[in-house]
Amino acid sequence: MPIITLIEAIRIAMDEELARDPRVFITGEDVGKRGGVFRATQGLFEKYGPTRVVDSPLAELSIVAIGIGAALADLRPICEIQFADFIHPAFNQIVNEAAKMYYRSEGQWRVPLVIRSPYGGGIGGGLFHSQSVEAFFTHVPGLKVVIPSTPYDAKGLLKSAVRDPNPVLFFEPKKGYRAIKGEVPSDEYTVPIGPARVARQGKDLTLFAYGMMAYYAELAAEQVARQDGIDTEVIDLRTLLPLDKTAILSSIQKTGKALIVHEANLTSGYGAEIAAVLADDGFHYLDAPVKRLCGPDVPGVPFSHPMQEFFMPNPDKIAAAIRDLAAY
Amino acid sequence: MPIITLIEAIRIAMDEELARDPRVFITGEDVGKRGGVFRATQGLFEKYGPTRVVDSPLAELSIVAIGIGAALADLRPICEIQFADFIHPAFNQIVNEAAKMYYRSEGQWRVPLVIRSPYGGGIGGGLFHSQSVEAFFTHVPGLKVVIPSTPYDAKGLLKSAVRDPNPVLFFEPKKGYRAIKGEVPSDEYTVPIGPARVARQGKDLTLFAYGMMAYYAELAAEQVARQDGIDTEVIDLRTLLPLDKTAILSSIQKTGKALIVHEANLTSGYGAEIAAVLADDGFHYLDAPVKRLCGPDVPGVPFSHPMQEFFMPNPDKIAAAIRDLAAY
Amino acid sequence: MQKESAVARPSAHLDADTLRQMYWIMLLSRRTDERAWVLHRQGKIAFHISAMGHEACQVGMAFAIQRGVDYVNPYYRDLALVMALGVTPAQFMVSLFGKVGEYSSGGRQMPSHFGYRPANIISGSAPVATQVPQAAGLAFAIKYRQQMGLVDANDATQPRLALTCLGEGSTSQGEWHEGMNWAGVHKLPFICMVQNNEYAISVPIEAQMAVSNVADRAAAYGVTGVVVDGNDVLAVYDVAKAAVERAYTGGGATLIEAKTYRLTPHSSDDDDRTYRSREEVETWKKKDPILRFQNYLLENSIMTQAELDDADARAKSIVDAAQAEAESTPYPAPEFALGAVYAEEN
Amino acid sequence: MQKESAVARPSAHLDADTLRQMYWIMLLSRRTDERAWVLHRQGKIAFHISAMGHEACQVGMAFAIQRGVDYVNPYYRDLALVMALGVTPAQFMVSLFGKVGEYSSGGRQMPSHFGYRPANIISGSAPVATQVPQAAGLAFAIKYRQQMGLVDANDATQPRLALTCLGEGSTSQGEWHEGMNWAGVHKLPFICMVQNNEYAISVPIEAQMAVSNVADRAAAYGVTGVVVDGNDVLAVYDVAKAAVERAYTGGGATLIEAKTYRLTPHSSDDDDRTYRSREEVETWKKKDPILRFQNYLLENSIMTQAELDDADARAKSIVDAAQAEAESTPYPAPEFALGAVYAEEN
Ligand SMILES: Cc1ncc(C[n+]2csc(CCOP(=O)(O)OP(=O)(O)O)c2C)c(N)n1
Ligand SMILES: Cc1ncc(C[n+]2csc(CCOP(=O)(O)OP(=O)(O)O)c2C)c(N)n1
Ligand SMILES: [Mg+2]
Ligand SMILES: [Mg+2]
Repeated sequence: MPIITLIEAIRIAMDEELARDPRVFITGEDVGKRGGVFRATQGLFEKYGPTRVVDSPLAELSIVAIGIGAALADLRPICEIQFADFIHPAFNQIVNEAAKMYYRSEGQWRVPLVIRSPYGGGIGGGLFHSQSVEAFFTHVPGLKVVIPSTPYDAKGLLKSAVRDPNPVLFFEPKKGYRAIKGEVPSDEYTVPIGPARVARQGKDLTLFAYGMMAYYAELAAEQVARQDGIDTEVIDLRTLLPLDKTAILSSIQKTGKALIVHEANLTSGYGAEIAAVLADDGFHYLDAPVKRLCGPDVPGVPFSHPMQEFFMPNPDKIAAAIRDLAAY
Repeated sequence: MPIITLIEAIRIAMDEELARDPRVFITGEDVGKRGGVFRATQGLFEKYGPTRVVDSPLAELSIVAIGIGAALADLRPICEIQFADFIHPAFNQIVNEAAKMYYRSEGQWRVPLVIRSPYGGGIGGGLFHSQSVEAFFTHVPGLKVVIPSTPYDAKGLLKSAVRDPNPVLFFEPKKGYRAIKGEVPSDEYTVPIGPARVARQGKDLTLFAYGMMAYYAELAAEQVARQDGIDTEVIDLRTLLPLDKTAILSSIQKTGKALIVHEANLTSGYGAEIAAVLADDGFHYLDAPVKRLCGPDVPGVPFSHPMQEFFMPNPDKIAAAIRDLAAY
Repeated sequence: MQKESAVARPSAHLDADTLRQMYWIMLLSRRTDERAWVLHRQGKIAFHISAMGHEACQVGMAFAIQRGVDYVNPYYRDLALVMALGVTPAQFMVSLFGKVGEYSSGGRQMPSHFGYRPANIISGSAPVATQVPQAAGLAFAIKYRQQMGLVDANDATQPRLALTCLGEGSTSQGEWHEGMNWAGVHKLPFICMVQNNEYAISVPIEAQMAVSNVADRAAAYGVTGVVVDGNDVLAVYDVAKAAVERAYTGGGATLIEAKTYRLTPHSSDDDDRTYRSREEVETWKKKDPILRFQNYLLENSIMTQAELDDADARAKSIVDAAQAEAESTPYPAPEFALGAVYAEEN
Repeated sequence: MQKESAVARPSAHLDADTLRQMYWIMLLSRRTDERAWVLHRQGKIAFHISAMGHEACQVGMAFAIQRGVDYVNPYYRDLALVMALGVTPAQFMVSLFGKVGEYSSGGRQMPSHFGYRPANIISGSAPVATQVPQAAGLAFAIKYRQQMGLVDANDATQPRLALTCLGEGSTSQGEWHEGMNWAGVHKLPFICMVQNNEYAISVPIEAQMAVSNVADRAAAYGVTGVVVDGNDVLAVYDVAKAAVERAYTGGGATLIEAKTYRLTPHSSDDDDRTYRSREEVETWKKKDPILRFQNYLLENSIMTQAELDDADARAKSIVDAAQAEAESTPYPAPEFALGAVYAEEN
């Protein structure tokens, strides 16, 4: 199987879906000739032309709303928001409109829409090119929220997202675009939206993560296994909404200890929901406090390198948190 | 002390602040001659004139952005968003702008802004006049989020909000506007933003709530005290961000059992953060799973009466949850 | 206007039957609307928002499109519009009560949050102007399908335009700007009708915008802008028909501003006496679009007074029946609140 | 244009000293900007976004306002503008490196996210157009203070207008629409300068809007709209001065569209060869606003070639020194990330 990067997997998924279904089209800023500022759509404009790969005006709410309208008309739009930090102007369209359309029309109207967006820090982007925005959307029933951490999952989940009859937010860890590589079959396959993935089996404690932090979590788990003999189970959540409660609970039943990692700031982050599930349904399995290792509660990831590194969780910080929890 | 309604307390707070400081002004849709669709600003246009009580165009992001600009210029705007459901168009201005201005300018620029908005269900408003949106904002450092449940607190906290040098989101339980009454001194006083309030002392379990649900929580606590001899402590959080961790932990230390109630749907709601704090710092005090009684995970509060009542937590449902937890 | 040539006035080609149908929809909407106010006063329903005064612009517009086929994203005031597209008084009445089987949302939404797939009426929400860029998206999809050869551009059984309506106040929203801009850039088969009734709840148009006509804003988007007397159903039909032709033939989008007035408070929650003088309201009552169309029909011998009276009696009995049906319909089961969150199949 | 009367051309009244100052700022911005590209090629800095090509419109605008007093909400391309307001090459260089004491954000923000309270430059973010309605808010506050009698409308030590800039692509945002609308409705002392360089990163203006001039959009807001050659610093000064007078005297807001071109890729992350032909870029290089102003200064004997050369040498040494200072400045402490989340005192 060829080894490719995360972003190549994403591009291939779009290419295959464009080829498969004439209803699929892409819109967003600079997705055309420029191939996207991260090059996720590179070559697709040349291959599919300006009808199907459409440079949008510089206006996110309309990118999403055009997508909603087109989805209502039974097309299959893939909307790119250039950075997750710029999704906020579209918040109303996502939360009040896309998420609620099916429910509010008692299923008469549906919105099979994909919104792709690179998220996360560690790339020198400062407060406005580093945001992790997932928790805003995991509070919104009617949406699905997906964050892949491997090229295999990225391709398979994105293809599932395009085929899903609901609005799917697909956040891509931009720091991993080229850093994360993995085997990806050239054949057609999909990865279902919903189930979490046991990225590493373990018995001492469970580490819950997603996106770039899931990648780091595996590295950290290997490190503590090697250096300290700690056997960490790593759950890559992959689909944040709907949440795979079963996976969470069956892991905690085994390990009794939980560490949750995300880049977004701690308070009211997605980790809180995992912790809340553990504190209720998982209460009896818990042998230790539920720990969260997250970005600090500041307004964003600072630009200046030392501050950025201070902000970001990384394999070393995760390993340290694993050690602390294992020693508990 | 006069007994007044929640909305009267809010109106009086604005009146007093307008009288106190010429930099204070109000803007929003229909706040002028109409006195607000809920009448929160009734009489203020007549008293302070069109310069200080300004009907805005029908455009929420600009209501907030004008507020931000005016606050940067050292005025003290009070912006009204007619229903919390309509705050989403302003999400970008609140999250990327107001919340981050102080941090991103290293304290050079500040945004002393109040955004008032009625929130919550149970008033026949359906999906778009019933929303509880607090959790979107409690994830945003740089903001303060306040939700009063008594007229006394409403007046005192709103006055503090107007005097606070930071952007404060002030959500008002609209179902309680006229239903909730209480004693409010005619003299000048403020209630500090930050500390939670022990609404009822108790020893068997702790109920965490805010806004309308804090009001219901007290009713439910009285009911179970009378009927079942269960002694519930009720913590009215009042300030959701920053969170009063000390109050949470000292109560759980005493009672060992926690029930969290909010109207917003469960997943990734504000209750998750409370549960997460309990599952970590409060772990050793816990004698039972941390329970959440929240709106179901559906896109909104339905209009039709039976469905609305099914959605909404109320004193009876809360009492039932208290009994279950107490029996644990 | 009577003097203009028939070429310039598509309404001159409307046959008497169609004119009577137009009148009938306006009347039926009005009578349904009036009954809703009565039900509210009786405490039987909690909320109503009215189309009274806006019937001419809505019906004139509706009759210019391929009804039930072209996409329509209405706003809450569009009762006469959706009735022209096939929503019945009984359906609307059930929505007022939030009863089981409610046609638009199963009772989940407040009344007048229209939506009805059989007539290609997109489900609407409350936040104003959100429907505008969505309608542009629907128009985009129409053009996309044609460009991809998935449909024939002249196939009248397929949607060939997207129409959306909103009030003048709602054009202050960024959503409106962004939707109009797409419509202009992509020359979309799109019509935006602004029903300018001079107020957004209590906020008068001077506090809303600094232009004399909302249609002046068309210049910002490279689309055709046109102002019309919104209380003259045939004048509206004329400009609407031109806009529809433009849309069908690749001529791009149109912004129609219909000047009108609401004859009631904003909604049953409103008291308009705080912000509108009674004289102003009375002046506009004299311009009631239904009376005006009645006069036209009488003067041009398209309907007799007896026929008008008969129509009124029919409308009343339909509304009576609708109310009875709604009142006797049960409420939905509480747990119905849990359904239809996610679509299962694509 | 030389033939127009001095009355119509405020720039005709500019004294030689001021003209030399204007040139100096343009030059200093350019040299700083060029050095930033070098630093990026050398791998010393991670990111730069350029004002090259835009200097004339920025400096012509800046010199028309009360610099350091009037409120300014710039955008990321406004290096020459903020330099005209007092930001130094050394300050900017420190921001390129994200070093300690960085003037705008303490190193928290990427470079070119300008903000500097001593010069009344509001801190900017990355999401485009957010600054526009904020600037309208600042202008609103100015008018409010005057109406409340808190300041004198003629007091030149107080802000008397708010100026904001953005690119033509950014006018597609709802934020822009809503800000312009407030400026129109309240007749605010507000200037919006659109620096139209024909592209939003790779997206050409035809895919962005269906109007010939961004200034055509002024008609939608009841404000004055004006188009100017953005590469002619004096022409810009002229229209800017008129807009400033309008703002200072209660005449309301102005939308200035300055037609220009960026001489570099969008930013150091961009490769513009995918979307701009080399011929097009070369054509515009010949219209370089700095060369053009040099010619003017020489032709009108305001500066000699020797003086121009001398200015260049001075600029180079200032930029050298700025770079040295920035390179020798330490990084901030990591924990500095935790500070300044909430203001403590009001
Ligand atoms: C985003 C949003 N903000 C506020 C409201 C509350 N609201 C409902 S209708 C309305 C006035 C609308 O005025 P206009 O657009 O002129 O339409 P009209 O009702 O006059 O037909 C307002 C403020 C809303 N529905 N949506
Ligand atoms: C809301 C938002 N979306 C996307 C971006 C990414 N972005 C940065 S600059 C830019 C293009 C801006 O073009 P224009 O407004 O014409 O200004 P120019 O850079 O050409 O001066 C884009 C898309 C952004 N900064 N903010
Ligand atoms: Mg109106
Ligand atoms: Mg540009």
